[in-house]
Amino acid sequence: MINLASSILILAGLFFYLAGSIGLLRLPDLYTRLHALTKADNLGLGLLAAGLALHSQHLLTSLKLLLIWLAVLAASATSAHLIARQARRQETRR
Amino acid sequence: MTELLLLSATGLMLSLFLGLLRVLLGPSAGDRMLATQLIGTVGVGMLLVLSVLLDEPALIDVALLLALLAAVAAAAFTGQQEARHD
Amino acid sequence: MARMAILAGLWWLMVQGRADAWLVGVPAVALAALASVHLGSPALPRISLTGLFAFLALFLRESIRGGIDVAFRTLGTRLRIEPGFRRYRLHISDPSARVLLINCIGLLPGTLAADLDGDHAELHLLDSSDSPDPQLLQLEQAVAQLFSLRLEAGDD
Amino acid sequence: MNTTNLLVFDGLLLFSIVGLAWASLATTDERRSVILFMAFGLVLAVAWGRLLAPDVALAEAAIGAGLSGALLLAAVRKQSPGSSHTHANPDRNYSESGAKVVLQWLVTLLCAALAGTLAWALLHALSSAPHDTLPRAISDNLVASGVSNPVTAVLLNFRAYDTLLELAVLLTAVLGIFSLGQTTPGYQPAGPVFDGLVRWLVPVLILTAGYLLWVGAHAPGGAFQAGATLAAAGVVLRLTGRSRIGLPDGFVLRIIMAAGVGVFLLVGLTLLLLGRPFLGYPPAWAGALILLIETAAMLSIAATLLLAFVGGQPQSTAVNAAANRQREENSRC
Repeated sequence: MINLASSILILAGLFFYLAGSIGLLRLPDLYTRLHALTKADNLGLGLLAAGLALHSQHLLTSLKLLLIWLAVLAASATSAHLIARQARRQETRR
Repeated sequence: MTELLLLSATGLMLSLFLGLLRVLLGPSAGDRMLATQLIGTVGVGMLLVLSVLLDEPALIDVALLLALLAAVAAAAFTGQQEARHD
Repeated sequence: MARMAILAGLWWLMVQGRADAWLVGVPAVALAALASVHLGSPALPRISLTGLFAFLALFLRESIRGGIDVAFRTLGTRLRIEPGFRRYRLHISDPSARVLLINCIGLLPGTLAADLDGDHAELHLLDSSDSPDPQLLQLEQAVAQLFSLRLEAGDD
Repeated sequence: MNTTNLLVFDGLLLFSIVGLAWASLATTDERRSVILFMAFGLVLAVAWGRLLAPDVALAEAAIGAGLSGALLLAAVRKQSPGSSHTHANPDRNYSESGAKVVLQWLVTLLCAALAGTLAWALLHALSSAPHDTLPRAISDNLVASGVSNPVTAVLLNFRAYDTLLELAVLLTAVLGIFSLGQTTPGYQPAGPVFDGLVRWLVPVLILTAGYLLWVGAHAPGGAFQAGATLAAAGVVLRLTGRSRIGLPDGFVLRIIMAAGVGVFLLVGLTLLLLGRPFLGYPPAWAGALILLIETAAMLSIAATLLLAFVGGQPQSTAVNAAANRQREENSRC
């Protein structure tokens, strides 16, 4: 049962990772690509980490995986904003 | 489970590969940087999968460090830009 | 004190609960706390516990929705996007709450904060025909509840 | 775990590494090249993880993916804006003489010859000697080393000489950096969102450095990785325009710079006085001594890397105070 749940989570995570990468290639400009990066990829990592956390069955390891996800989440949300802001400022200055 | 992890490792690699194309294509520095962020996120996921697959718990620490230092790299990129343009 | 406890908790997680690690852990936690104070982080804001759970629930639900939304917009045979910019007046002025808000906006479906200019956020929308206001207001309410703040009335 | 199942994974990984390395070298735009190099570092860290070398993976993640990217970006920034245009057009010189073409071919041939020799040597070494004698020697003596991580045992016990000399090299490097004179003023004060990142990232980086230092005794980690992580915290601080980046002033800074070599030597000499071989730790004390040396080494390494990023001798206290006041005024506006 746990195995099934964790497999589903891992596969779902993989799906969002791939969707994010495809979005990065298909979307037309920097801002829209940032949407793909922040949303799809972070969800991908979240689901993947959740799946592996279920699989590991050590509470502390699971919590550490959660910690890593939170770190990536906070860091990438912030850097997405910073990259967008910088692009926006260069644009409006021109 | 092993097959599933193998599949996801390869799938993640494919995802990284697609991100790589965006790093190479650009066109702007911001595009390359955001694709590098993607490679960081994919790399973290990959290391987590590998840590289970290869039974090497230390790779979780590598993933943690990679996550933190990717943030430093992005900060260095935007910080440098701010100083240049303000 | 509270930040010491949080950092100590983080340390405990990192070392996976091994007791002999406190030899290095105590100075590391103390240094980290010192750095955090020196960085001028405000004394931890009054976080309400119910607010925290409400916020987490909203956050999880919205980030899943956001991921699904962007995935299906890009995976179709035709891209279903109509990008555009929009200004949004923030109803929260507390600085740390604002930072959290800006970061969370990027995880909401279809929105991304591109700049902050006084009380206005410059938003980038994946689909500018949708109005993001209701979901943003919902997010602001959750953040305000988390920090025990009240939303400021805006004339927008 | 049968490793051939990862063949597709490995192939793509290999291809990415070579592709990124090539792209980063082939581009003429410095900033693009640096970003490609950062991506290269990230992929390389994964590759070291795949090769089951987490020690190297940690070092690569800290130094290759984070620090050297920041360092190179700072270097690009320091170049005067016009300088990249002056040498951006080298084609004219190239077309002037056939000598350049001959030279290019010669260099290519030499590189190919070198690569061939290396490959031959590797094949030879792999096929001839029973190559597990060294690992066996290490694992046989691991109990006496005071630590249970073989990499740390080699670096700080069995081959402690090498590590001591490496630290001495770092000390020499930092002397070179000092000779560059005072640092230029740092970056502009950052916006609130960037500041929000720094407020949690710096304490977490400090904690992580402590963790890597501690974990090095029995699992991958150690002074080099910890020092790099600590330095990354300082780099982030400098990027926000703070002039105080955790580096102390003057005398204390010099002590920290020399601490790695100093403590190492002190331990070695004390042991010599006690009638033991130089750096031949008594097994009962080995663990504690190694932790002591590693702590000092971590601080020196962090200071060295950070000074490399700053690119010179930190400004004196008076200047710092003035800059701080300036910053506060700016943030009040």
